[in-house]
Amino acid sequence: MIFAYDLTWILLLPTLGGVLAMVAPVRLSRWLALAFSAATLVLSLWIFLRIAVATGYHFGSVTDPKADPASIDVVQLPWIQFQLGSVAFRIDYYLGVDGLSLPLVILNALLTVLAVIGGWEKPRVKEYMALLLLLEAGVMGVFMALDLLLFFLFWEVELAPMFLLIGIWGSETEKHGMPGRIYSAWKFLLYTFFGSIFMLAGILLVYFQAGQNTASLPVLMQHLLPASTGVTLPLLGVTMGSQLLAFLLVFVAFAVKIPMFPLHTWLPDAHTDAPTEVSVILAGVLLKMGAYGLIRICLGLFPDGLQQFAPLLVVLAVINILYGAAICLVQKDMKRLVAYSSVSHMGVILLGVAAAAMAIHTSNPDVARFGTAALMGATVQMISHGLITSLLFFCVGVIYDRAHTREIEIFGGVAKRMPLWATLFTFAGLASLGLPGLAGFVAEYMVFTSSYRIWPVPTAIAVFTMILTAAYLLWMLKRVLFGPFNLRWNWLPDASWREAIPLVTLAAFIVLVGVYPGFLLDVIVPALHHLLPVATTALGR
Amino acid sequence: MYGLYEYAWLILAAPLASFVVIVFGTRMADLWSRHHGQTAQDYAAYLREADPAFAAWEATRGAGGHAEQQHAAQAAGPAEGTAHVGHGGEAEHQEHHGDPYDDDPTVPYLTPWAKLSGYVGIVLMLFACLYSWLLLFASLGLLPGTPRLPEGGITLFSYTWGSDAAFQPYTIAFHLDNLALAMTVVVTTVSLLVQFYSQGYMASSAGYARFFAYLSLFAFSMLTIVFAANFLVIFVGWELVGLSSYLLIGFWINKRAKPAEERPAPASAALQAFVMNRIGDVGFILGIMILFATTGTFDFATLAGSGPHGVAQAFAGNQALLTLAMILVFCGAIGKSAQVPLHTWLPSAMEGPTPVSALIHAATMVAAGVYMVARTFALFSAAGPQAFGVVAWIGGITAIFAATIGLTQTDFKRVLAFSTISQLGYMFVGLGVAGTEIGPGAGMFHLFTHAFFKALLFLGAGSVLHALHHAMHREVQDMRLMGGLARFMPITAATWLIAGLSISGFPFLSGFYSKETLISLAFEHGDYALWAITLVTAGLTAFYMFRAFFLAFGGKGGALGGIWGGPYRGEGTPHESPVTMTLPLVILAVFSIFAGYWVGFFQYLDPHAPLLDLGKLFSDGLTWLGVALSLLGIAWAYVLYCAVGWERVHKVVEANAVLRFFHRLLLHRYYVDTLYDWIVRYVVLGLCHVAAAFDRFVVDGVVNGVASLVMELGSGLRRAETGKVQAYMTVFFGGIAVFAVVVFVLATLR
Amino acid sequence: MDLASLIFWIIAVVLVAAALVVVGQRNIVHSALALVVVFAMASGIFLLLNAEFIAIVQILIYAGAVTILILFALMLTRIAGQRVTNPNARPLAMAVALVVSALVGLGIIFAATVSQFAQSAPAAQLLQGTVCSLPSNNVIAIGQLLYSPSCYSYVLPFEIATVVLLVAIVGAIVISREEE
Amino acid sequence: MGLTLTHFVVLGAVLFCIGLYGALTKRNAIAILMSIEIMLNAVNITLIAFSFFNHVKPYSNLLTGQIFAIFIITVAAAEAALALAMIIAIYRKRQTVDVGEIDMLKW
Repeated sequence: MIFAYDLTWILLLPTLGGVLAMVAPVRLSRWLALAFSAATLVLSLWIFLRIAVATGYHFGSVTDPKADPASIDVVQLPWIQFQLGSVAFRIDYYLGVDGLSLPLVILNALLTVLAVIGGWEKPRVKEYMALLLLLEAGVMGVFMALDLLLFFLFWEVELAPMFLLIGIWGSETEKHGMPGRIYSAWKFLLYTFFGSIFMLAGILLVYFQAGQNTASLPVLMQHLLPASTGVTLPLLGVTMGSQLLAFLLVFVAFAVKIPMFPLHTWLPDAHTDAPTEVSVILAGVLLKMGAYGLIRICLGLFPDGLQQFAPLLVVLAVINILYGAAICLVQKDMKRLVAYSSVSHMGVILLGVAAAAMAIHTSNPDVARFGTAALMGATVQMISHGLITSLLFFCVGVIYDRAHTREIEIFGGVAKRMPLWATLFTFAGLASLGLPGLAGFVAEYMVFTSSYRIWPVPTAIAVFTMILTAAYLLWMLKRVLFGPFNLRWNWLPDASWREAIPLVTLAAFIVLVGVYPGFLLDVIVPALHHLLPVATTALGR
Repeated sequence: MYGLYEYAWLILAAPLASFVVIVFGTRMADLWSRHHGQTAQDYAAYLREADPAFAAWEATRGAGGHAEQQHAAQAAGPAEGTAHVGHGGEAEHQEHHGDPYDDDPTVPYLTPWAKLSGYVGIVLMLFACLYSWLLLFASLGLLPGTPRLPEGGITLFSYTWGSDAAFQPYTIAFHLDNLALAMTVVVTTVSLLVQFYSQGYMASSAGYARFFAYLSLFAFSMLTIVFAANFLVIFVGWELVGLSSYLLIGFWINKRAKPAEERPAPASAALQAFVMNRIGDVGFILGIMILFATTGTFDFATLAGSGPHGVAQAFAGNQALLTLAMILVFCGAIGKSAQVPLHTWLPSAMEGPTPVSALIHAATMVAAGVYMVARTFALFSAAGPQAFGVVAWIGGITAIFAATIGLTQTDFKRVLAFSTISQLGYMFVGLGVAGTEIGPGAGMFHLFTHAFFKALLFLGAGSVLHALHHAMHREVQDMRLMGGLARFMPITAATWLIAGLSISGFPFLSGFYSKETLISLAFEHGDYALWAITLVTAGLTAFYMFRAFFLAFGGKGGALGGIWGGPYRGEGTPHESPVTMTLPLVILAVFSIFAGYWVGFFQYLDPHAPLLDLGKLFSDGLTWLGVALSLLGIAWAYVLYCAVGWERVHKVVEANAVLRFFHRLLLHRYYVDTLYDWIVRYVVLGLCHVAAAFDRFVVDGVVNGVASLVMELGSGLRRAETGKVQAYMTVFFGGIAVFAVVVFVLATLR
Repeated sequence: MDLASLIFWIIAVVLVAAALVVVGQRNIVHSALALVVVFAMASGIFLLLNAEFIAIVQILIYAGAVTILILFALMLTRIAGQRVTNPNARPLAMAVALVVSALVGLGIIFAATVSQFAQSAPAAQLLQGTVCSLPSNNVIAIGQLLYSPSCYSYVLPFEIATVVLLVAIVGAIVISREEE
Repeated sequence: MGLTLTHFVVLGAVLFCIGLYGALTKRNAIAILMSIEIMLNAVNITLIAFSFFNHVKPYSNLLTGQIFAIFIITVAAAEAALALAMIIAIYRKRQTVDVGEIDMLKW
């Protein structure tokens, strides 16, 4: 029975909550949304605790057939099966969580709860809550799906609520002759669709080339596509390894979502025009979908393709990191600045993955160890960026709700009137610039120090982002919070308790991950070890 | 066995605990009581009385100038306080639309919670200080029943970032040895004295609790560096002291820039400090990356060891790379210790409260670079001689560079800032020229003595500024508005004189031992150019220190030929500071005199190093050459500023073209700040603008271009949709006809 | 040439001529009158094909009812001072229409005469065959086909057609009713 | 030679063409309606002719063609009524029956 699995309920609870929030009266609808999102969070935490207790904090990998069943949580039921001539088709209802996806599931549940609290006083609150919860369900599906076609389904499901959330509650600033919310919503939708087309083609290519009559990720990982023999592209006449081709097709979708350099311009627009809580979800979990797909699917299914592409990937990563940071330095809008800082920070993930890609088939144990560490750093960066950028967006949202502007220059010395908010905003900025003891440092330090062994020159160049990051974040903080007080803002009240809840919660998590990353790393590591099967022995000593 | 030492982590934990207690406990209570307690009304009443501008402003708000009436009550009790007794530069304020209470917010009285914050910080720091002194005595073998520390030190505690094997290098580990202990003593002692002193200095500051929280955070971060067992932890501490420095420089968050005095706003100075440090840190982390990539470990002991992960073995045959790595690591020290290309942040950092300047920007944090080089001394030794060469030469150049700038500055604190930069240069010379047989002792010895007398100089300066602030009701740092202060504040003047003599290398004071040792080391090392530089710098140091002393405390016509007192050029009547401020001065003066008599210092740090040979020091003619140069500097300062008077000196300089040129050059700090400003504004930001434009017009332009192309195509094609049914019908039947023709043709052909 | 052929050719020529008048006349009332001729001649063709019932229906509905309707509509939509009441489209459009309709017509004729489809055996037999005998009066047969309640009849479509007619009547009233 | 199905089919085709031409070129909506009636008649002729000449087993002797013609006439009558009503309604609104001016069916 499908309802007997807790993973089903992780999908169902937000969906149900969304529907109920939609039909319930307004006053009840917020509480319903809060209750259902909180229930989802509790359920995901319960899964976490159950596995942790049952196995003594040893999390498995869902793609590993030899994994201890207690260390993962999987549900697999047949869903769609049909035969069309010689073509057999099969899609399974195949969900699973392991050390790689569970933190992201929890992060998603947490951020949704915070977003519900943050959006408590939105206009048209019923629809808002409903869409937020449906969005949560879609993203949950992406993180849990283990059937590629199911993955694709959820990848698309998430789009609709996001499109509406940006399009309805977004900002009215005119862009290209239409309200910004419309422009940005369409841009977001079209970009993602653009990627999705390629991803579907790639998934179908894998499905038919592998000939396993299933799109199940663990099965396909046992039957990788040939790396050397390949397909000849029609019209172009170019022959390439079918694994590389499939990788490139699927990668386009992830590159859009991450977002990677030439495909990133939807992000600043979407962030600037989305309402605060939607920006939070967008930066906190939607970008992670791309990174998660890159690690789970590209690294798992196309190791050779990824390796062949790695030299280009590392170049793109460095461009992402430095280019994003350089653009931040001249932004006039706080939210846009944070958005571009996301571009920069997500580049770190690309760098880590590019380093890990070189460690896949290496016979050099050194390279293998450093590659593993870089991949772990990249994974931690997913979580820490989710926490930190969400905090930054919440902070910007607080001032935007009061002042109705996010322009950096017209503030000044606001810390005087809003000490609590200023403290948290500064905290967020410092976390984002990679201050030790906070989450961002752990990830960036691991990625930079490890990937240097594999990509010395690109990493050495990328490290200069440390200067730029510090410069743009602190410069923004200086212009907004410190310096001569602009009397115009004398009326500003400090953050209210309701606004402070998300801020403080996220700050606490950031400190926790920064000071003792072990509790997170120990969860993630086994899944990554399965992806990089080279035996990793102790580094150093 | 090492029970007493094992608990040394308490020294680290104490400031962290006080930070947490203040931030989440007493400061919260302080804020809350000021917002909601009885004080809120008192406070508004006080403001109305103290400053007519506030009352006027409140009246306009009451008249409904703003829609946000409900916030009016809050305006009366803002968090950081609003009142400020007086402020300079009225005209400058008129240009801005800010409120007039920005500069240095004061409160009528401190709440009990604020006071409690201070006591928490001081008590916990007192504990840390006493404990570190206890450990110091124990490690010297003076404590019966407790053994000395083993040569490699002991690990206090450690945990890895993850239980997986891959995380083993990523270990947070703290480690205690003699080097760390010597530094700990300096840090905790100066911290304690500065915190004690701050009770008086910050007595009316609105951010009293916040200040103590930051000081505790700083002490914790600095001790993290000190106890670091590997590059990861030292980098953590490195960044955290950067953070506390940032927070403390920008402590007066709303204070304005003072263009007339070339003083930036504290917020800008803080930003500059952090970013400048980050530039050095990039080099630092690049060096760490090279070391880690080659050896696979961050651990100092492992790196220095002879195992497969030690640099000796890992870099075998590739010493050039190790040299490069160490030079890059030294970049971190350049940034943190304000050495030459990255020195501009330290003078700006003087915008922070003076106790902060004493603690962070003179005694401890800026010396972290020196400490770090000392800590990694074995790695520098393993690298090529160029590594030490770079250290020594950067130090030497910085020493004379900053000393020359110090000659002309008129800002009291800024003279001390350049003096600090110059002295840090000395320390690097000491590290660079020492060689493996002496070890890091020489540089660290100067760090040790310098910490006390430089802290004293700054705290004395703070005492002066405090007095002048009360006398003139505005912030005065310009020495031209001082003079003859020795009459008003004898304790400050006397202790300052001791410190000044000490830093000038006056015989038998602590500075004499550490500095003359350095200079003679440079000579022995055969680096005669460096030796000459350090020698000249010693003379310059003596000159500008006494220039400052005579300008501030003495003057033409004072007692003792102008040394003690003279004409006071400011307004009002300054008074000696309260005992909370003078007591630390006296204690530090004692240290400034006697710290140099620890002759076993070199050996304490490195058991293989020789004792400091006092006999050789006294008998060596070169030593006395240095002393003579210093005395010459002092004498020359006396001639110019006590016998001639600064106004006439100034006239002479202005009259002579060559002197005027050099005076301008030095006064504007060789225009390095201007150059950096230009680079940032036009090169860096220019490139960023180019990137942003590229993003907007090329990357996004292509996307939008494709979109509008499709749109154009669509709107072109929709012209086909005429709305005329007949047209549709024509096309429909035309299609049928064409289809029919095609079918027939195909059928016929078949 | 037998009598049937003679009648066929006379009717066909008149029919085509009347149709051309309908299309070509610039006065729309003349067109409408020519349309009556078209309907009547078509009815003659139906008689020739032994479809007496349809021929009668044709006269009743088309020549009678529909023509009257058209004439009423013409009356109601007259535009004062307009001399050319049945204007043509622009010459280019007319040329295109000519080509298109000629192609369609030629296509049908080609298909029915010389194309391979017309040459195939059953089609050739059908197309080239002569008149076969049917019961001269097939009204009864049609009646049985339309109304008999057996399984092989058109009762249901017939009933639907009546509903369609009803809807059309109501719809026509609703649409053309003047708004208050 | 007697009459064959071809005669009637060709007659129907010619008539259809004329109707089509009229429907494509006339600008008066009523004239278009009349042209369409011609086309419907052409189709009726073809249908009845097929019904008459159909002696190919097993479809011979069936009156299906005639039945179809009846339905076509029925629908044509309904169509004429509705179309004319619409033309009148449009005329009331826009004072024209020129289809060139009735071009609301676009974007």
